Amino acid sequence: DEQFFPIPSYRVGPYGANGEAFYGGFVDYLNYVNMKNGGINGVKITWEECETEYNNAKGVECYERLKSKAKASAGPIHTMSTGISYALVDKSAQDKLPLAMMGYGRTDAVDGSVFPYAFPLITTYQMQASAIVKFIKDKEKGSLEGKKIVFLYHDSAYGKEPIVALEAESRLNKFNLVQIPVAHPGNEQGAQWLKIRQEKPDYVIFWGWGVMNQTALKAAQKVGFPRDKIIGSWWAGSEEDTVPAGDAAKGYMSATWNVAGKNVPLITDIEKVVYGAGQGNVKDKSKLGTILYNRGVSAAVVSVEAIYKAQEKYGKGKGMNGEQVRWGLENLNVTDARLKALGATGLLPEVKTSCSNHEGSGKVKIQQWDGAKWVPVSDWIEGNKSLIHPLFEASAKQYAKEKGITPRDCSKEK
Amino acid sequence: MQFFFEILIGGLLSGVMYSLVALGFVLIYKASGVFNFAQGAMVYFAALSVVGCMEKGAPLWLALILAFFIMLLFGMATERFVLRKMVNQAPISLFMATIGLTFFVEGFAPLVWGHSVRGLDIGIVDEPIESILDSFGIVVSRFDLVAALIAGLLVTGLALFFQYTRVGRALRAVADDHQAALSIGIPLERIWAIVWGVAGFVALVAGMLWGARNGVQFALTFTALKALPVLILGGFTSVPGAIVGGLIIGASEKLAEVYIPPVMQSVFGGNFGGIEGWFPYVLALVFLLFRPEGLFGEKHIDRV
Amino acid sequence: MTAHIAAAPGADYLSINNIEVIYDHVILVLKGVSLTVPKGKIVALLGANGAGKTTTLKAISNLLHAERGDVTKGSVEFKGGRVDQLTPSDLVRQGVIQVMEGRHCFGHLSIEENLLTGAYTQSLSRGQLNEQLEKVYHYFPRLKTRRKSQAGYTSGGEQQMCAIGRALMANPEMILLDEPSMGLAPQIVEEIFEIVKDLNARENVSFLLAEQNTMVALRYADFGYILESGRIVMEGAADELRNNEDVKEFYLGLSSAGRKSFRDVKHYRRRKRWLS
Amino acid sequence: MARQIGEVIVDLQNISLRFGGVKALTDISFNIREHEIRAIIGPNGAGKSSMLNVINGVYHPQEGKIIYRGEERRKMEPYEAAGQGFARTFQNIALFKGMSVLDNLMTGRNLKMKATLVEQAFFWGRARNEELEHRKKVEEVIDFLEIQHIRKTPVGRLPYGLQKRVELGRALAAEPNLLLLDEPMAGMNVEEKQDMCRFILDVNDQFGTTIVLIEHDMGVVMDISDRVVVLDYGKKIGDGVPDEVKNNPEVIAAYLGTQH
Amino acid sequence: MFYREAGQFKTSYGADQQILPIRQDRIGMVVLLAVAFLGVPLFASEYWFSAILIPFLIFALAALGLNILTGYAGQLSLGSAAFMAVGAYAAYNFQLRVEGMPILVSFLLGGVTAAGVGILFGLPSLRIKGFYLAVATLAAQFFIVWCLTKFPWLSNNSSSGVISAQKIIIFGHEFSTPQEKYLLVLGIVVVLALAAKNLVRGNVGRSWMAVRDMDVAAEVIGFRIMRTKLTAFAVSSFYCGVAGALYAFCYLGSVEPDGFSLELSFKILFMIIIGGVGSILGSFIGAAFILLLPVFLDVLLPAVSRVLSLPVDGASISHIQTMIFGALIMFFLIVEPHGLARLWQIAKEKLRLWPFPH
Ligand SMILES: Nc1ncnc2c1ncn2[C@@H]1O[C@H](COP(=O)(O)OP(=O)(O)OP(=O)(O)O)[C@@H](O)[C@H]1O
Ligand SMILES: Nc1ncnc2c1ncn2[C@@H]1O[C@H](COP(=O)(O)OP(=O)(O)OP(=O)(O)O)[C@@H](O)[C@H]1O
Ligand SMILES: CC(C)C[C@H](N)C(=O)O
Ligand SMILES: [Mg+2]
Ligand SMILES: [Mg+2]
Repeated sequence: DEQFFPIPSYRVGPYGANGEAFYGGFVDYLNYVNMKNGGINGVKITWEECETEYNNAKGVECYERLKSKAKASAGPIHTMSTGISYALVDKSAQDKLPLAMMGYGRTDAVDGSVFPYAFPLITTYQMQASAIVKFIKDKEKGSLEGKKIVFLYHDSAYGKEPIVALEAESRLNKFNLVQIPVAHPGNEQGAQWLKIRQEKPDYVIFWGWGVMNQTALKAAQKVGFPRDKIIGSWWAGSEEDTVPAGDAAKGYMSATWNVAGKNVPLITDIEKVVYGAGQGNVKDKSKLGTILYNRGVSAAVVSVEAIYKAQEKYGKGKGMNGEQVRWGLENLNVTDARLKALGATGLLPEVKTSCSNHEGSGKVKIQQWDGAKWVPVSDWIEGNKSLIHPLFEASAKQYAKEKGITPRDCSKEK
Repeated sequence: MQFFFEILIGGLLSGVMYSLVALGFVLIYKASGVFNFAQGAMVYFAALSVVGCMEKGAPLWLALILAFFIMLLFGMATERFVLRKMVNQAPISLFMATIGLTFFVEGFAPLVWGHSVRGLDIGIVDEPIESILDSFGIVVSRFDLVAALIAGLLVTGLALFFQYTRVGRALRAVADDHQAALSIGIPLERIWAIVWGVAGFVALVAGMLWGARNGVQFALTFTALKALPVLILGGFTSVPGAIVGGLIIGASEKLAEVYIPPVMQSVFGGNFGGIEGWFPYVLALVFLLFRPEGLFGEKHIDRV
Repeated sequence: MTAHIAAAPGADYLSINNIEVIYDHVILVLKGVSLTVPKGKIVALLGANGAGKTTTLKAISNLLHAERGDVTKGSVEFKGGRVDQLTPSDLVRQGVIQVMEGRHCFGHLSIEENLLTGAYTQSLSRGQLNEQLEKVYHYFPRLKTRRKSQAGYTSGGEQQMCAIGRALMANPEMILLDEPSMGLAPQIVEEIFEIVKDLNARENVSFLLAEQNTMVALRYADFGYILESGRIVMEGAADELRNNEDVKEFYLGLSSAGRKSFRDVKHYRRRKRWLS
Repeated sequence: MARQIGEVIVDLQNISLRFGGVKALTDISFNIREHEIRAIIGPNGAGKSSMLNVINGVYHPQEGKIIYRGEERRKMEPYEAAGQGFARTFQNIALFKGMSVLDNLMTGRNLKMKATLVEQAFFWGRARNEELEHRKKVEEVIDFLEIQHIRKTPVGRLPYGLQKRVELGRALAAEPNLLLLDEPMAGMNVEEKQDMCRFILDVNDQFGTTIVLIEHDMGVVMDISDRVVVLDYGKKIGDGVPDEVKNNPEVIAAYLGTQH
Repeated sequence: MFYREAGQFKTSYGADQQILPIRQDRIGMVVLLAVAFLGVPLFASEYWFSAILIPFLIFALAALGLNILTGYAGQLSLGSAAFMAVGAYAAYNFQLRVEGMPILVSFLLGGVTAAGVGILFGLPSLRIKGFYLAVATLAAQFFIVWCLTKFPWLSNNSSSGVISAQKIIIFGHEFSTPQEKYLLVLGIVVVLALAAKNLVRGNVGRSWMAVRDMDVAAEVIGFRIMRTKLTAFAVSSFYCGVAGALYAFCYLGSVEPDGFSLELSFKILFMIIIGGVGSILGSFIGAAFILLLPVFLDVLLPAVSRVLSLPVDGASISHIQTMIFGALIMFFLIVEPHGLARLWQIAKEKLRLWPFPH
């Protein structure tokens, strides 16, 4: 038997460099499982990539193409694009293919009763925003009252997702929130940073992607805004963002749900096993151990774990189809012990999902760029669940109404 | 008020960065009537070539020279394999061909030089000049000043070249009528190779500065989008127009970004930032209504 | 058809041998045209609209490619060497220049700049350039008064002069003139042909001119060819042609009864065809 | 002669036209009578084409009046002139290069077509009837000019002379009452000119169309026009019947030269 | 069978003015339509429907719209995607806000709204020409997309500006399978293509082409430039708008403003250039070409590299694809600047003369 992974990936275009690292790690891990364990309980993993260029229409086209091959067995689909995943949410549910959105996509899809096939695993933009606020609050000795925080964001679905959460937080913590959008692609931020300079905020929460990130750091330097007061989202916190910014990036912080570096045993093992055999997916080996590479590996780890889980229920040594994998994803329980067994301790947080919680963790770390590498500066921080969860539950309800979906009753799921 | 000036100066200086890219467009348009959409891709290619050479161990100056030759070669190849075969075609076909070229370069450049995002250090830090900051409280970046200086030099040189040299004149003739230019013995092939070479050089300068500013990566191709409104505002055929257009666009878009959204917000509610993306275009459009050929562009001649 | 003119000694200067031209891969326009221009002579190429005169000239100057036309058969020789594979600019350097039908001035350049571009191949000093310019202005005083105007805004006739003047700037040995008289006032037509004659006599420039104005053309030319539907149907010394009855009737509008008024011509009269 | 030359329909009074520093026309007055063939001659750059452009509203003179059928005409745009029955041809052929001969001629009839966009989209009702009815009219023009064989050819592919003829056809298709022709015979040989003259005379004769003609071939002008106006450097230097003009010394000096 | 018209005589102008005057062509068209409506639904796979055929038809429609503006009326535009966006959002809002609005009427109104916006952005074309206009249309492109993100009402206050299209129900029947959607799109596209063909061969079409080829002459003949250009903008935007609505409802299902990017506008422009500027058929051929080429390369390149066992990584393959795509575009422009439709026409002309070469 085989376990097929449809992979709509991107390695060219404006975000190609990021995609390359992420999908490189993803594919390397699949390869690693094949080489090291001979597959998932003996089921060989196969996959096919399709270039989306981070473009929605192309993403759909790829999905349709890959879908026909994913009849018999299908691993979770990672699009690594909020836009594409939005376009696929309905389709994938119809086709009974699980759609993973690890750290992006619709926040309200956490509500598995409305979105049975969509999995914003580990954590979502809104929880992340809340976690960042919590981190700042801790730094400010427990109170944000009267502080000013600028939210500088990519003016797209991605950048706008956390706004509700931040607004709720600002009401709760009584800080002053100033929202400043940046038009795509964000290679010019002169005005925004001069405005920030004028506003003199205590912190800048930064939701950038691609070239917008380097530009922001450079522009901050240009107006003399301290970098260690900027906290980026996890898509604004990779080597791809900081290295090109050079000195300007030093001290900059960002959230992440996976750590960087090769000191995770799993990463070194992949290097040994996969690259040792000349089967590595990325050409530029220096990408190994970078944030996005490791994130790709974590995404693959969770995906593979879901298939193990599914096999437990539906039969070991068999290829799992979309429905079965969906069940696996919904009943994940990746404990620290399991992570340790995989050699992935600390790479990602524990994940435990259920019908009503497709997120499974909601924890992030904050890391800081020391001029050469990312160093974690906090432990796993969990966002304010009681504040955030009602927000997206309401949104999910509205969605269900609009679409005429009758939510599943999660208490009946086992 | 101080804030206003800060924005204004910042805008003017970033406008210069747009001008640099616009200049490449103007060159090719003026000399061949081709609207070269690939200019942005050329900026990317040039910048990649520089960092590529540096990664292979060349010092900056050598990398620049090497990149220059690469761009020259690229220009010649473009002429040889594309333009030469499209002499006397409709402008729109040529335009499309340059979009094809854009794709080609966007695939080719990273294939050769790799596509990870890299920094480019040309030794000028992008920090506020202390003395100005202290005495006026205004942020002026050293880097931007240097860029402005370079742009100024380029513009002066090119403007003189076009107006007063034999080749410059021939270039303008070619833009008017390919076939007639051929008929009187202007060697289109060579002329185009020269222009594309020069445009490559301009792209290199732009790529170097933009690359140093934002990192060398695919997004450099988007610089073209910033240059287009500059281009129509200044006039497709005017070298000085590129610089003046750049200044106007740069300054006004920054001012607009800062001052318009609050106004709109008070009318409609909601957050209206990010108008930088379209403002230059709308500004240029409104401008064109009064001067359809841009500030300094040549008037379109149509007679019966 | 292949009969050559008893050319002056010194043999053929420019010769076209049996060329065939196809536009757009499908439209066959020239069906085997051969002609020669001896050195220092003026040869007229006559024929009705669409006969292929322009095409013939463009085939010589290699401007066809720019119109998606192709010489599919035959060859063109100049001074004994084949020139069909040269670029137009190389040909200009060798001394052959074409004045295109329909003027084609550079609209955005001033008249003077237009003329200066004509000297592109010549690498002249400032002084020589001015001398050259003066020569052209001497021939076309009207151009001098409009020297600073953008060519696009000058009148049709002025543009025609500009185009011819521009070609003269290249100091050519052989000029391919396509319908020089079109749109020009009568006395200018005479002037232009006088200039042709003058250049021919004084500087030994050879001419191949395509003309509709048969009367004038045959008066100034040494030889003539008549082209119809892509084939040469008649050739001979100019005065011979001028006295040929058919030519008289169909190209000169003269019948045995002398010139007929345009008012009296009947429209059912149809042209006699030599070939069909 | 069957046709009767009638009243003055267009009267141009003291027209002056400048382009920046260039004076194209200076204080020119002349008139055009119904049913006549009126020629305008003069050296190159004299302002002949500009005169036509003034008449049909492409240029607006800085000074002077245009009286049309007894009333002073306000500043009007070319399409309004077309609405009044002015049609013209151009010195540098201005055909619609991308269209077939038939379509070019059909454009001549646009002012008479009334079908709405939606009707046309479904080729239904009025649209269909109109198309067929006007096609019939256009076919008459085609027959008249003897261009049946090239009906469907894109005009860009036609030789120059035929293009000129098609352009005339386009003007005729509009059934104008004033036809302005700018060098319709340039670049034609004698035989073709004869044909063209025939067409012009027939139009004038059969439909009574008034014609203003610019032409450099003196044979043609002298043979077919009723009255000739002569311009030189933007000024009028002669006006009258052909024989008068031919013998006017000023005209001979400025334009005709000695040969004629 | 010979491709000849010999023996087919036209006895009326009506017959001569048919869209397809040659009998063989008419037969061909009937067969083609029969295959499209009956054959394809029987045999095509789901992948073909939703990844190839539906987008092909929708893009062909958008290309048709752009072709009307650029190819027929000569106004180069880089803003077609924005007009698609207007169509999509308008149709969505009509469905959302008007109780019981039939979906087809929504599509139509989407088109009409786009036409209105098109007229607005077409106004500058009265003074601005050529590439200046092209760049100026970018103002429409960026401005419209920005508006859609900035006025949340338009996307029913969805926090991210993304809209999910409503169900398609016509006379109580829900069009939910790709096959049904395909038939719906096909029907609409066929009707609109026919209408476009009628327009361009009628008086409006001639007015467009006249203004394109020589605006001064057109005005002298009596066309009013302003009205002509604005009609072209309106009709063109209408087509793009309907295409946009179909794009949202029948293809993607949910769209965000950023999806209607400049890139999409370019893609549509490519289609008409490659297919043939000023040709209805060209819009279809172009759309097919531009859509299928990447798919084809996607499948081909990895296969080739496998066969030759070249060690190319995924990124390189993607880069090579982009290169080939660009190179092919240049290649086609060099071979035939008038597009594939022209090649097809030349082929037909040759066929007519066959077996004689000229
Ligand atoms: N670019 C072209 N594409 C297709 N056909 C062409 C092209 N140029 C010319 N032809 C055709 O070739 C034939 C000869 O044209 P050519 O211009 O050589 O004639 P000519 O003798 O110069 O006529 P004229 O006196 O009108 O200038 C004509 O029938 C014309 O339709
Ligand atoms: N739009 C314009 N802008 C500037 N100058 C113009 C314009 N139109 C005409 N002129 C000038 O006005 C003068 C008269 O031009 P016009 O075209 O009327 O001459 P013409 O008598 O028709 O000459 P030809 O016989 O050569 O066609 C010329 O000197 C011309 O340069
Ligand atoms: C990598 C991506 C998922 C981040 C991106 N900006 C998005 O959310 O669409
Ligand atoms: Mg000719
Ligand atoms: Mg004139």
